[in-house]
Amino acid sequence: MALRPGSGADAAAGGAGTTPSPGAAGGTSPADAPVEAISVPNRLWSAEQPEAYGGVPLEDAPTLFLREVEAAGIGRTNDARWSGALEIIPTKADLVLDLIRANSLWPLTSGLACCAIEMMSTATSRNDIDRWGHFPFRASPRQADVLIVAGTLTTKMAGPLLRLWEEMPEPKWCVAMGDCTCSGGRYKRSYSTVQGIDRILPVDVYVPGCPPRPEGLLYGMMKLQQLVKARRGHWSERRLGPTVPEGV
Amino acid sequence: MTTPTRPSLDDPNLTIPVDRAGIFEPIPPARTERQQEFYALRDGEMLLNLGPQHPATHGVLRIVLKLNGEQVVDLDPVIGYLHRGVEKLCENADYHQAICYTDPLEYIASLFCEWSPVIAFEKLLDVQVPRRAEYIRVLAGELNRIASHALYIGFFALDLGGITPILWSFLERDEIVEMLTALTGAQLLFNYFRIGGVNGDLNHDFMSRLGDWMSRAGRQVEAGTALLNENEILVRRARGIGILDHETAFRMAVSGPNLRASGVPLDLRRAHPYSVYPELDFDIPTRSEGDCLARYLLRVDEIKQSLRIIDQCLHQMPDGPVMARLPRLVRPRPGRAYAAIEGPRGLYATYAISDGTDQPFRMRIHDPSFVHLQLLGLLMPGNLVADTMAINASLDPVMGGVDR
Amino acid sequence: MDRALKARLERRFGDRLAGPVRQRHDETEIRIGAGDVPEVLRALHDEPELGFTLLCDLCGVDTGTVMQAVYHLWSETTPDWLRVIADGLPREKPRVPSVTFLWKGAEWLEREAYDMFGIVFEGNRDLRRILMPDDYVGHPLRKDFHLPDDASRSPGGGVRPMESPGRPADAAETTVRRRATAG
Amino acid sequence: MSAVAAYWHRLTIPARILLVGVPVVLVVGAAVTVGLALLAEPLVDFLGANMGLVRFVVAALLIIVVATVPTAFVVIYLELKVIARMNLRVGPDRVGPYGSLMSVVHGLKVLSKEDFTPSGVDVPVFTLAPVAVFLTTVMTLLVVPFAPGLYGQDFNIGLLYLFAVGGLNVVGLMMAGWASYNKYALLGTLRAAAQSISYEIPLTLSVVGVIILAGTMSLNSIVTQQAGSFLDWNAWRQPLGLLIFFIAAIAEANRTPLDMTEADQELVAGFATEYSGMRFGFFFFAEYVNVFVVSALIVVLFFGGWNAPFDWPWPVTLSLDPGALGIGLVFLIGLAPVVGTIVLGLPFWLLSSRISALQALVIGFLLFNLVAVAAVLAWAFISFDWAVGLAWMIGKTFVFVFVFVWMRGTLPRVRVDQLMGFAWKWLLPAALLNIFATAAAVVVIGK
Repeated sequence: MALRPGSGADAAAGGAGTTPSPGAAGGTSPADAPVEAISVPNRLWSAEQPEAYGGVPLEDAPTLFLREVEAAGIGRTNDARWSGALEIIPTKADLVLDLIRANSLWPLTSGLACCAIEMMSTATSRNDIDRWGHFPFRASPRQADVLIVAGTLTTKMAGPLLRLWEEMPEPKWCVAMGDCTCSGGRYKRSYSTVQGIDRILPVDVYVPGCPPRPEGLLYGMMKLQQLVKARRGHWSERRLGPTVPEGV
Repeated sequence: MTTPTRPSLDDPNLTIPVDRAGIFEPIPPARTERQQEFYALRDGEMLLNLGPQHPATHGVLRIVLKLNGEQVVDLDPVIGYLHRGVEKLCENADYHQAICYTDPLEYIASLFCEWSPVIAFEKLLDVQVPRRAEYIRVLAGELNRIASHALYIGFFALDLGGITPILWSFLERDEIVEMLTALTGAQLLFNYFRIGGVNGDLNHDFMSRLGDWMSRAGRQVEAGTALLNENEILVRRARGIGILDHETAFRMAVSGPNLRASGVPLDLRRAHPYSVYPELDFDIPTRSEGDCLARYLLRVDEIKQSLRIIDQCLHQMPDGPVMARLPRLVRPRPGRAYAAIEGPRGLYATYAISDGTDQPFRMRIHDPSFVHLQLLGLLMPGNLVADTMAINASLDPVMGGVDR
Repeated sequence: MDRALKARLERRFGDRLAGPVRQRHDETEIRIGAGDVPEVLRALHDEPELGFTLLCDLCGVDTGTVMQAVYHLWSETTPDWLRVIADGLPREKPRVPSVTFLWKGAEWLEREAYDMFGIVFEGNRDLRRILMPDDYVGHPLRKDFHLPDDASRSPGGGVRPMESPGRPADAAETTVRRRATAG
Repeated sequence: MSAVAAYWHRLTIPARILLVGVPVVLVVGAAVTVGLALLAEPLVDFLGANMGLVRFVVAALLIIVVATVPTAFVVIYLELKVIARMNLRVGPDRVGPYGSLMSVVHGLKVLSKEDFTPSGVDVPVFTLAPVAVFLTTVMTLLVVPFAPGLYGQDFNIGLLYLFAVGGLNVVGLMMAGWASYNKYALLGTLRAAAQSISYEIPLTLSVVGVIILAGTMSLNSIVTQQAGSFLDWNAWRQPLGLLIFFIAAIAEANRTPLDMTEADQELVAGFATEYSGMRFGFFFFAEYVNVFVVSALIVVLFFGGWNAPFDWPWPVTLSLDPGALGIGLVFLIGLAPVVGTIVLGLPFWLLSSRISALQALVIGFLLFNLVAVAAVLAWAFISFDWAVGLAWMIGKTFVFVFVFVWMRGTLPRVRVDQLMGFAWKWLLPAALLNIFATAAAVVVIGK
C-alpha cells in the first residue's frame, strides 16, 4: 500500500510563536542550575572524614536497635550459639564471614519498573557495580543475596515479590530503590500501589530519587556493605519497617 | 528418609495455603471459554510459568506456557503487575500535573509519553506552539528514539544469549541520557515537554555533548551492530521465527516498527504528520519478511534515519521563544481531543475529554506495547521455549506502557 | 478537518447516526447506537471509499450519566482521525457488541475497558479482568470510584489485606517469614 | 526416648560434639592401636607391593584438596576479568590486588549461605546430586598428566576411563534436575541429558584418530610420543579431529554457545534453579573445574602436553651437591639470611632518611625471602624437568581456558534443536571420516 505524506492539517504543527511567559514556562533560562546540580562531585567517600555522611564513624556508632535487641533477648531463638568461653569463635567467624559477605552481594534480577533501567545501567560499563563484587545478577532467588526492589510495587505484584523474598536464603538484604518503593512516590494516591515496600518487607537501605541515578544506587550498596559489616550475624532479629541502625 | 508427597501443580483443585503469589498460584476457575480451553491439559502437556519475575520477560510480565516437551502449544499472558492507575490519577490532577504522571509509562522512551498528552491538551486549548519548541521536541524525541532502539538491540541479543551487546548499547544509551539530562535536568524521566512548548531552551552543555556524539554516532551504530549482523548463530536463530504478515498485522491493530517490518510503510510521521515532520526529509525503512530478524534490522535502519532527522533539526533550528503564553492553571473549553504520535514502539495516543474545569474529565492513554503483547499468543505456538524469548524480545514490549 | 469525509459519512450512515457529525482540528466524530456498532464499523473497515483499516484505540468513557465505547480509526483516504462513539450505554450493565471479528487485536482493549468500566463486550471470547487481579471488585475508572484524598488513610493503606502480610503498626511482633506462611 | 531427646536439645553444640566424639575417639583409638600393633608388618608389605594403589589414593586426595578448588578460583577470576574487559568494564578491583581475591570471596560466600531443601524435593537425590557432579569432574583429573612423572595414575586405558567418568557427569545433572521438583530444572536436565548423549559420540570418535596414531590409550604415552618440536604435535596430524573434539568439548563443559543446561534467559538457572548455598557452590566449582579439565585434555591430546614447543635444552644437570660443603653448609644456612637481610636492607636505610633501621631490616628480610624463593624456583625450573613440563602444561591449558571465556563473552546461544542437528548431521560424519582417513593414511604411509 502506498501512502502519500498528508498535509500537516494539525493545530499542533508550526505557526508563529508568541513571546514566552517565564511563569508558564516553569522558569528555566538556558544556563540554569540543573546542569551544575548534576555534576556535583561526590566527596563523601574520603575515608579521613567519616562524619561527612552524617554521624560518627560506624565502629563506635551506637547501633541502638541491635544492642537493645541483644540486651532484651527478644528473638533469641535457640539457634545453637556457642556458649561460654567458646563464644569467641563464632564472633570472630562472623567478623570474617561478614567481610566476605559484604564484598560479594549478588543482586536478584528483580526490575519492576523505571528504576530497573537505572539498575541495569548501574551494572553496565559506565558505572560498573562489578567492581564491588555485586555481580553477576542471579536470575534464581535461591542464589541471590540482595533484593533490589527497583520500581513501583503494585498490589498485584506484592505477593510474588514477597515470595521471591521468601525464596532467598539467609543471610539476605533488601534495598528499596526509588521513591515508589520508599514511600509510594508519585503514585502514592493510586488505588493499586503499595505505599512503600517496608509494609511487606524488611528494608535495609533506602535509595530515594525518581529514579535515583546509578551513582545513587552505588552509594546505597556501599551503605549496605557498611551495614553488613556493622551488624554481625543478627539476621533473625529483623522486623518489618525500617531496620537501619542510627549510624548508617 | 521419606520423601514428601508431591502434589501436581496442574491439578485444578490444588490449593496451597499461602498468599496468592504468582508462581504457585492454583489455577483459577475458568471464567471464559478461552480460559477453559487453555487450562484443559491433554496428555503430555504441562504448564510452565514464566515470570512475573523472569530474566527474559522485560519487566513484570507473566506468561503461562502450555508446553509439549519443549514446544509451546499455547500460552496465556497475564499482565497488570505494574498497573499504577495512571489514567485515574490524571483525572484527579490538573493538566500540567497529568504530564508528570504519564511520562514514567514508557521508561525507556519517556519523552513520547509526554508528547502525545501535550499535543492533545494543546488541541483542547487551541494553543499555537512556537516553531523552535517544535524543532526542539523533534530533536529530543529522535534522540530518545535512538536510545530506545539501542536498548532494543541490546536486549534482543541478550535474550538470545549474548551478554556483550547489551553493555555496548547501554554505553550509547547512557551518553544520550546524559545529554538529555543536561537539556532537561532530569534523569531518565525527563519531564520536559510542557503544554505550549518545552521547559527550557537548548543549553551549551547539551549542544556540546550532542556535537561530539553526532560526530561518531554513525560509526558507533555500525560497530555495535556488526557484532550481531555477521553473527551466524544469531541470524540463524532469528530468521524465520515469529513471522507476521501484514494482513494479520492489521487485524491485530499492530503499529510502528513491528508493522513496518511486515512490509507496510505506515509511519505516523508521514501518514498523519503531527509536528514539523513535514518539513524534514527522511525515509521510512520497511522490511518484507516480518520475522524477528526483520524487526531487529528495521530498528537499526531507523536509528540511521533518526540521525538524519537530528542533523536536519540542528541545521534548520529557528530562533524564537520555546513556550507559548499560557496561564499557570489552564481551563480548556469542554471538548474532546485525540492525539497520536509515532513512538519507537508504535502509536502512542492520548484521548482527553475536558469538562471546562482545570482537570481532564477523562484521559485515555493508548500504548503500543499493550497491543503488541497480544502477538505472543499468535506467534509463539509451534516454536520452542528458546524462540519465545526471541519473539518476546523482538516485539519489544515495555511493561510500564502495557500496564499503565 | 475533512469536509468530504463528513459528507461521505452522512451519505453512508445517514439514519444510523445519533447526532450530527462533529469535526474539530483533525478529528471527525460520529455517534451511533450500541446496536449499530458491528455494521457501521464493518462498513468503515471494508468499503474502499472509507477504508478505515487501522484501529488506533478502543476505550470506554464514563460520562457520569451514560457509558460510551469509543473507537479511533485511521484511514489513508482522509487526513483526519475518525472517532466512533457508541453512545448511551446504561451505567448499570452496559453492553456493546465486540469488534474482535474485525480486529482481533481489539480483544485486550475490550478486556481492559471491561476491567476499568465494566462494559460487557458481547462476542469477546476472553472477556475477563486483565489489569486488576481476578478477585478484584469494582471498576476503578468509573466516576463513582473515588480516590481517597490522602492515600495513607485509604482502606488498607492502599494495600489489599490479602497481599499485605502486615501493617507497620502491628508488624513489630512477628517477622516476615511467619506472616507469609500464615497467609 | 523423649527424655533423651530433651536432654540432647538442652545441650550446646560443643557439648553435643564432645558427647558424641569422646566415646568414638576412645573406641577408634584403641582399635587403631591394636590394629597397627597386629597389622603393621603385612600392611607395609602390602602397600609396598602395590605402589600404584597408594599413588592413586594420594593423588586423588591431593587433587581434591589442592588442585581443584584453587584452579576453579583462578578460572573464575579469569572469567570475571576477561569478560569485564570485553564489556568495556573494569571488573572486580576492590577485593585484593586488582580484585584477584574476588573469586575466592564469591566462593566462600556461596559456601557460607543458608542451605535448605525446598518442600517437595526428593531429598536424598537432591542432596547427592552436587556431590556426584563434583566428584565425577574431579576424578577426570586423575589421569591427566601434568608433567613427566606428575600424574595421578597412568592407565593403559586412560582415555576410556576419562570418557567413562566424564560421562557420569550427566547423571549428576539428571539427579539434580529431577529431584528439584521444578519445571525449569526438569527442562534443563533433559536438555543436559540429550546434549551429553549426542556429544559423547563425536567426542569419543574424534580421538580415535589420535589413538590409531599413538597405538595406545595411555595419556602419558600419547604425550611422550609428541615430544620434540611443535611440528610433532597431533594438531598437525589430526586437524579435523582437533576441531571436532574442541566443539564437542564445549558441549561437554556446558559452555556458551552450547550451554543449554543453564541458559539464564530461558531456564532461570537450569538444573541448579533450586540449589542454594554449598550445594550450588559444588555446581559452581564443578563447571569451572570442568573447563580446566577440558582445556587440559585438548592440550594433552593435540598440543603436546607438557612438551615444549621447540627443542628445549633443559633440564641441564647442575652439579650442585650441598653435602660437599660439609660444615660450611651449617654456616651457610645460619648466615645467609642474616647477611642477605642486612645487605638488602642497607640501601633503604642509607638512601632514605624517613626509613628507620628497623623498617629497613624488615624490608630487607622480605626482599631476602623473595630472592630465596625465586632462587629455589629457578633452580627447580632449570634442573628438574617436571617443573619445566608443569609450566608449559599450565601455560598451554590456560590459553584454551581463555578461549572458552572469550567465546562466552562473544557468542550468543544456539537453539537446542540446532545443537542436536549439528551434533548428528555434521560432527558425527566428520568424525567417522576422520577415522577412515587416519586409518587409510596409517595403512598407506605406515607409521
